[in-house]
Amino acid sequence: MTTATVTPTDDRVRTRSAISSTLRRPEVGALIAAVVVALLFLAVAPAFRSVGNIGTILYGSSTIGIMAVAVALLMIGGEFDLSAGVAVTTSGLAAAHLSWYFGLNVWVGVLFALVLSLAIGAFNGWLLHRTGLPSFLVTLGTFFVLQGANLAITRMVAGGVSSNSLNDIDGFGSAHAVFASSFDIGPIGIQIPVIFWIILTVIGSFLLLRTRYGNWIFSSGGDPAAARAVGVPVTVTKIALFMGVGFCAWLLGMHNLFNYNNVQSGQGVGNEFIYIIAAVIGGCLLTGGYGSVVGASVGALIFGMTQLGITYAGWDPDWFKTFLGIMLIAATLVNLYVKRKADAR
Amino acid sequence: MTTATVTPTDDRVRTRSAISSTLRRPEVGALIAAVVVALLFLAVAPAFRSVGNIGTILYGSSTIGIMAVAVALLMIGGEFDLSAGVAVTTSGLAAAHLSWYFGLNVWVGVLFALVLSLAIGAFNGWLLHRTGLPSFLVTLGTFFVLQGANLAITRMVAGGVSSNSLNDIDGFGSAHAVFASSFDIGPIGIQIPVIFWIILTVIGSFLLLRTRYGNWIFSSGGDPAAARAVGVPVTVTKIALFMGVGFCAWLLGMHNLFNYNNVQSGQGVGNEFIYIIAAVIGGCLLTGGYGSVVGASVGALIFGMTQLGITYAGWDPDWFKTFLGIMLIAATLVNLYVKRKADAR
Amino acid sequence: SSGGRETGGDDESGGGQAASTPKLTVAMITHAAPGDTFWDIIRKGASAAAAKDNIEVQYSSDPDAVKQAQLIQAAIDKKVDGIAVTDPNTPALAGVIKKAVAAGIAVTMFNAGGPDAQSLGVLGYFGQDEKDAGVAAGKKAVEGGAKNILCVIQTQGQQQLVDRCDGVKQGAAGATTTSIYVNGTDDSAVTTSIQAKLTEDKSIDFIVTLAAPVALDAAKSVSGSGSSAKIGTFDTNKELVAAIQNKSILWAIDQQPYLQGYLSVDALWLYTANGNTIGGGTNVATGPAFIDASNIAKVSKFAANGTR
Amino acid sequence: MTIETHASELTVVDQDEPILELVDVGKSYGNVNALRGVNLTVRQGEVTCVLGDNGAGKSTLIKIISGLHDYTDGTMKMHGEVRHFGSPRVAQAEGIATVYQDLALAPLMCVWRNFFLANELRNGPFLDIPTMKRVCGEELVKMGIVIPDLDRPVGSLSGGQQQVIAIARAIHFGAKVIILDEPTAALGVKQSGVVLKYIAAARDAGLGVIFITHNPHHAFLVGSHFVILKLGHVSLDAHRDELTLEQLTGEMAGGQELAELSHELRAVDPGKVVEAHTVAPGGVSAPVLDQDELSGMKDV
Amino acid sequence: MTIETHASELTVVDQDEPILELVDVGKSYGNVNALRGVNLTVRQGEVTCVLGDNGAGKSTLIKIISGLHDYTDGTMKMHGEVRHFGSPRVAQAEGIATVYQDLALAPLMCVWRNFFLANELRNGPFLDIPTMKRVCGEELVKMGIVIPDLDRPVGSLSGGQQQVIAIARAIHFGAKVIILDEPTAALGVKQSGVVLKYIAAARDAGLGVIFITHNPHHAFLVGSHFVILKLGHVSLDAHRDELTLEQLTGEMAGGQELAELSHELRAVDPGKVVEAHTVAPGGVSAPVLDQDELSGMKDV
Ligand SMILES: Nc1ncnc2c1ncn2[C@@H]1O[C@H](COP(=O)(O)OP(=O)(O)OP(=O)(O)O)[C@@H](O)[C@H]1O
Ligand SMILES: Nc1ncnc2c1ncn2[C@@H]1O[C@H](COP(=O)(O)OP(=O)(O)OP(=O)(O)O)[C@@H](O)[C@H]1O
Ligand SMILES: [Mg+2]
Ligand SMILES: [Mg+2]
Repeated sequence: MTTATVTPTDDRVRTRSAISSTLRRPEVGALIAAVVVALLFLAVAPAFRSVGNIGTILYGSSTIGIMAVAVALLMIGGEFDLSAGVAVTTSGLAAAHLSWYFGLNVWVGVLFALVLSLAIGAFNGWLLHRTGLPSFLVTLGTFFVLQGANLAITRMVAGGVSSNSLNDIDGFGSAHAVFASSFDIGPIGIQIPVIFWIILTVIGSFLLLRTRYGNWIFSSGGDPAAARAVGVPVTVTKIALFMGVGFCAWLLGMHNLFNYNNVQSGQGVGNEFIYIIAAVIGGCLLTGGYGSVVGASVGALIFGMTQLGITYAGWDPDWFKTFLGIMLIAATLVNLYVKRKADAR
Repeated sequence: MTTATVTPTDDRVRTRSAISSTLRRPEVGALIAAVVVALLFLAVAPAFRSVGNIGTILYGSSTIGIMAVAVALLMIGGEFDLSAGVAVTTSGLAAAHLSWYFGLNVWVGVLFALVLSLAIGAFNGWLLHRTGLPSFLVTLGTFFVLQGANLAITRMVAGGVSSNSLNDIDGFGSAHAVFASSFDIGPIGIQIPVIFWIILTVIGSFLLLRTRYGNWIFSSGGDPAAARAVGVPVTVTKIALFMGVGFCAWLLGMHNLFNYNNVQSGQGVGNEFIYIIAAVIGGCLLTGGYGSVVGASVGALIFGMTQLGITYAGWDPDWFKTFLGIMLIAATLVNLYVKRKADAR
Repeated sequence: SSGGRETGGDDESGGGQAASTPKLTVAMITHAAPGDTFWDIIRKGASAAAAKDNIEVQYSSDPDAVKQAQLIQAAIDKKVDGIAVTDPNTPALAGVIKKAVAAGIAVTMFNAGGPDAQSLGVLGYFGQDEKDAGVAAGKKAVEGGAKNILCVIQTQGQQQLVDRCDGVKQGAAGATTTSIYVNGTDDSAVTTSIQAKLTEDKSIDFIVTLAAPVALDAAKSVSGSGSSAKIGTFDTNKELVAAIQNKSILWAIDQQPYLQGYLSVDALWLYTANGNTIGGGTNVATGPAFIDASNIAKVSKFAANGTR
Repeated sequence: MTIETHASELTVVDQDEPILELVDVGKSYGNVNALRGVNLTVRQGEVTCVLGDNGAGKSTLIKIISGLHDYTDGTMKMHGEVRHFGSPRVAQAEGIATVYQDLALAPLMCVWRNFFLANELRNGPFLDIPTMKRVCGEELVKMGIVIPDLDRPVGSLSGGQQQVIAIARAIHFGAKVIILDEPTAALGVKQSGVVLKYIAAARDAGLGVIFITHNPHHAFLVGSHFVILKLGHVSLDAHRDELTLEQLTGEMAGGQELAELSHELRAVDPGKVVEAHTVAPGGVSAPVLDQDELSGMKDV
Repeated sequence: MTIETHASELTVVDQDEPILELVDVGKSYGNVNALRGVNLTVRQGEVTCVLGDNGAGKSTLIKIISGLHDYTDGTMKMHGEVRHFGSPRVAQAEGIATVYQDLALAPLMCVWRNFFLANELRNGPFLDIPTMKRVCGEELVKMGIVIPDLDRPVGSLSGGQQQVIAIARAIHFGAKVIILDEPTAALGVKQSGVVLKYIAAARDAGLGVIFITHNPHHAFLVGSHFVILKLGHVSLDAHRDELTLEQLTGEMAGGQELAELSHELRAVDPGKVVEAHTVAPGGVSAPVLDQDELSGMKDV
């Protein structure tokens, strides 16, 4: 036998061009969709073109995006968190009530809220593991429980349905600076949550793609039985993901508390779906095992842009939701289309 | 070799007792959970004990149950419908607007609404098939689109946010009799949706367990790729399931229209989750391929009982949602516990 | 620290002895979404009356008319002594309200449904007419020089809110009025949406919001967008009173929710204990009245208690 | 009771006309060209064996024939007519029944429901459950396995039991062409024998059979034609008259070394006792591959 | 770069003490008693072959050893100590690596991520991706398959390719005991040979190997001990010195008929031409089973 005919690789596989490999990444489709949406609004909404409004759009997107990062990681890990929306409110209320009721430095309340938020996340994960119920049900239970507790405890502690103002309590100034300050970059006013959002996206993305833990997340969502069988600590991974959602809920809760000075106990209901929508537009699979953190952040941006863009464009507000629905489906289809085209090259 | 030692069956398998086979059925656990919930409220809520109130409880449950039947079938078939809640409103509005605006016999409106509801269902299924997107996204799109359309069209046609009253339009009497009448059985006042609910449960259950189509539903949800590979028309099956949801939305929409004389354009938002919750409490898997129609109906009963029971018991309304969440998780755990115990026998 | 709860001092017992009449059970059923400050003030009024009258108030609410009807039915089933109910959608709720009246339960209405109260046979109605309030707001805005008014609706498809904005439009003769919808359960969404609208239409010089927390968010949007629009709002709460004091919000329409809650319960007691009807069965208007810089000092004292 | 069948007429086709003919068929999945220029003829009354290395494209080939994937090049003719089956359902209506390697059963559904999936027996509009259970039980017994409780979900059966159900189903409903993708891979000796006998029986009943396997012995026991795929190409297409078992084995990648392997392994004293060790990752040294093996491998 | 290993010390154990010992182990799934009174000893430096009919309980047995299921009766001892592994992670920490029959890989994850799952190589806190890709590619080449694009999701690979990845992984990270559940079922001739050589290599490196297969030839090539399961019982437990290949084959259900089968099928003229037919459901008549076969079957 001669070695002249030896081909070291399977010649049936064409190497992909760099561009088509790039296009196949789950976040790239979302990015292109974001560009399409932006172009559309640039064309139809004069106000959208003004550079100064970028700050508003980024801020609106960041309050979705901060949570979308954690929710996307959780979804890639194969679970949902329906309590994510009210958990933000719970966190804000906890900090406000503790500081106000006992007259403690607000940082004590902030820390307490962090512990509580992480504990709620851990509880969700633990209950999931213990009962074997789907996370839809478990976190739905938490959702209802927190919603009730937010209201009832606020009425008990603050005597109304919103937390009392913390302006004149020690530490308010520094907490406000940390969680709710803003600064200008040229003509663009940047609020601090935008920075949180970007940092979280970078960290989350690194975590997912460049650490061992990211591998565990993918496998826990993609095939938990197989993952467990090869020795991945699936339960621990999932509990940590729920705690990640708790952490982000705390961050956003603190922003809301210090930016708006108080928190209303009925807030946040329904936002959990917006986070999930952002993650899904960004390419995360509902069934787990696939997705991207950057994609979810871009999804949040698409959602934020669309929501504000419709207002900027001055379209009939009665049809607002209809426009929103069509734009979201269209953005997702662009994402899908890019991926399919890239796959076929 | 002698045939004396021949054992025709694998002796490792103990035949299950009739009782343990019964307990393994997905609806039985839900039934036991329903009994537990009922006993609890019988113990704590005096008003719950009065026979006359059974009518109220059944009625409250039926408005969930009618939809839960169709939603459960859809979930067993592996899909979601987030537009189910607003679709009810859309159906009612369509009938009301058409009859009122053109002064047509209400039955024309009723028929139009039926066609529209089925068309929305078919559209959902078709879009799912064409785009390959998950049903969560597709029906979320429909949800937003319908929500916007409900409001905008109502404001255009009726000039307000609710449909105009149909009392004095031809055919109102007969339509009211069909969709919104009530009668007494002894001390219990039965509203007609309760009858619809029972009939739908029986038909749905037969369809699922005793017809070819039921087999296709199970397989389309359990493993769509395998189902398609052996020749099950998966797409057709799913479109039909979406149309089934459309049909039930129409039925409930007509009841709402004729019982409450008008329909508010913002109604129904959020109810889609109650239907899903009922199906899940009743033992349907969110991932599809497993569940029971009777179970979903019992789930609706549990939800209805809990909701009214908390009111009957006069518990602190601030904690309402918390009680609800705990009861739902508890009911699901009872269901799961029964199934596990039965499986282990 | 200087802030926080004021320890010691008065508990909100209100003082006074409860009435010696037999204990009554009253169901209060509203169309509120849970956790709204406005409805909380109503509940406070109701509890104050209840404490005075030896009444147990069982509160429940659902914004969906179909479900509110079921709650009313449940109250009838429970054979309560009295029902205080809001009626945001008469065609839907008329049947069950009449049923309550027919069952011999004393029924009062408040906050919504005024025009239909008498035809339903209830003992009385306490509230403002939403449209009238809107008209008054519109007029007041134009008086202040408004040319282009933005009306912010925080929940889609609610007739009461639409009535208010329609009223504003009607009252604001000579000015244009547009409306937008915002997601009332999310402060940042409210803020950014209003801000976007202000940049889209730079000529907006007045914002009417339909709830106090939305007004506070609108104030943030105004400063964020560099607009000079002024703000007027429906309803008040503690923070709003402070905002009027520091002039970031111009005025608030006060429909006196505390009074609505108080009277609707107290009227039930008066009727049961003594056969009285307040206003002789005709509607009692609790508003609209304006709170602005001129009279804010009076109100702020009570607002701190959460009752204004 | 009605027994539904998609192809109820007994047709007698001219023996020389192949029922199915693939000409220069190619298929690519994105950047992978799984098949290139494949020619294949399936005749009724014959067993066509498809053999080949892992990843050679065997499953891809049969997925095209059974309508699961469409081909991207060439033509597929059935009864001389060019066809693109849009779905497996269409292919089945044409009389093609397939046992897939990986797609088989809905794991949460019980045994008899899976068996009759898409071919349900009915009594009026309703399922004829007693008959279905009986027939299903009988067919499984004929295949050599007894599953006492046909209401168990198939997901709880062993891998081989599941495979047998899939095979029994295809054979029971089989119409003109039966395709089996590695049917005996997960089966025990006895069940494998039964399946081979069934293949022969199907052939004798006049069906066209496509049988995919890695086992040249199995193939040679029942095959009429042999096709070997290599990297998506047909590297051998021969009638059994033109070939011996030894030649067939030799043609398969690694076939030559099979005999040597036995010697080599047997040479290592199987009774020998080695010192027990715990080995770190990568600690098991790769077997020494000789030059032949290496070059053979690089072809892959 | 740190290579993490769960059992890094090289231990030399007294040869006579078995590393793993199962005494009267039983396991029931609800109403199915999958295993009853099973005794099994695994020694390092030996290959223990587990054979048996479909559904005999082989996979159940190894799932118990690898910590996936707990046993319900009897005792399992490791190094003489009674153990209940709570999870596969615990079992792996003890040095047990397993290739499962059905649970293997996360289909949406790419090849190298699957290969290193739960054994990731790191560079500080971050994954050492270049090294992982290189090692993964090398290990696969050693197993005889070349996958040019290691970033492809494993779900898009052929059944055999996936199987090879799972095997390569277990062997690469293998510690004290390697368990392989029908590893060669989906493999081609060449890959099967490679796997058998690896098994021999692992044994020679001093590992304990449990090898499950339906192929007595494969088993006899590498096995030191043979255990045959029948309906959840151990029906044969013998050292290879006590047994010949023929005896082993004979002990397996259906083994006796294997030879006859060849004759029987060969007797049917394979070149014969039958008339083409379309056959209605149930139309393929079951092969005639002789008395022996029938009674054998009823034992199942
Ligand atoms: N869905 C898919 N997407 C991309 N590539 C695929 C897909 N399915 C198969 N392939 C590739 O096509 C080639 C042929 O695969 P196929 O499954 O047909 O092989 P096979 O001959 O059946 O192998 P085996 O004997 O292992 O089952 C392989 O290289 C495989 O990786
Ligand atoms: N999760 C489960 N629930 C119920 N029964 C099960 C479950 N898993 C396996 N069984 C049953 O236990 C018995 C043994 O199954 P097992 O998978 O161990 O067989 P096996 O020897 O590996 O067969 P094969 O050679 O076909 O893989 C079978 O009868 C099977 O139906
Ligand atoms: Mg294959
Ligand atoms: Mg097995």
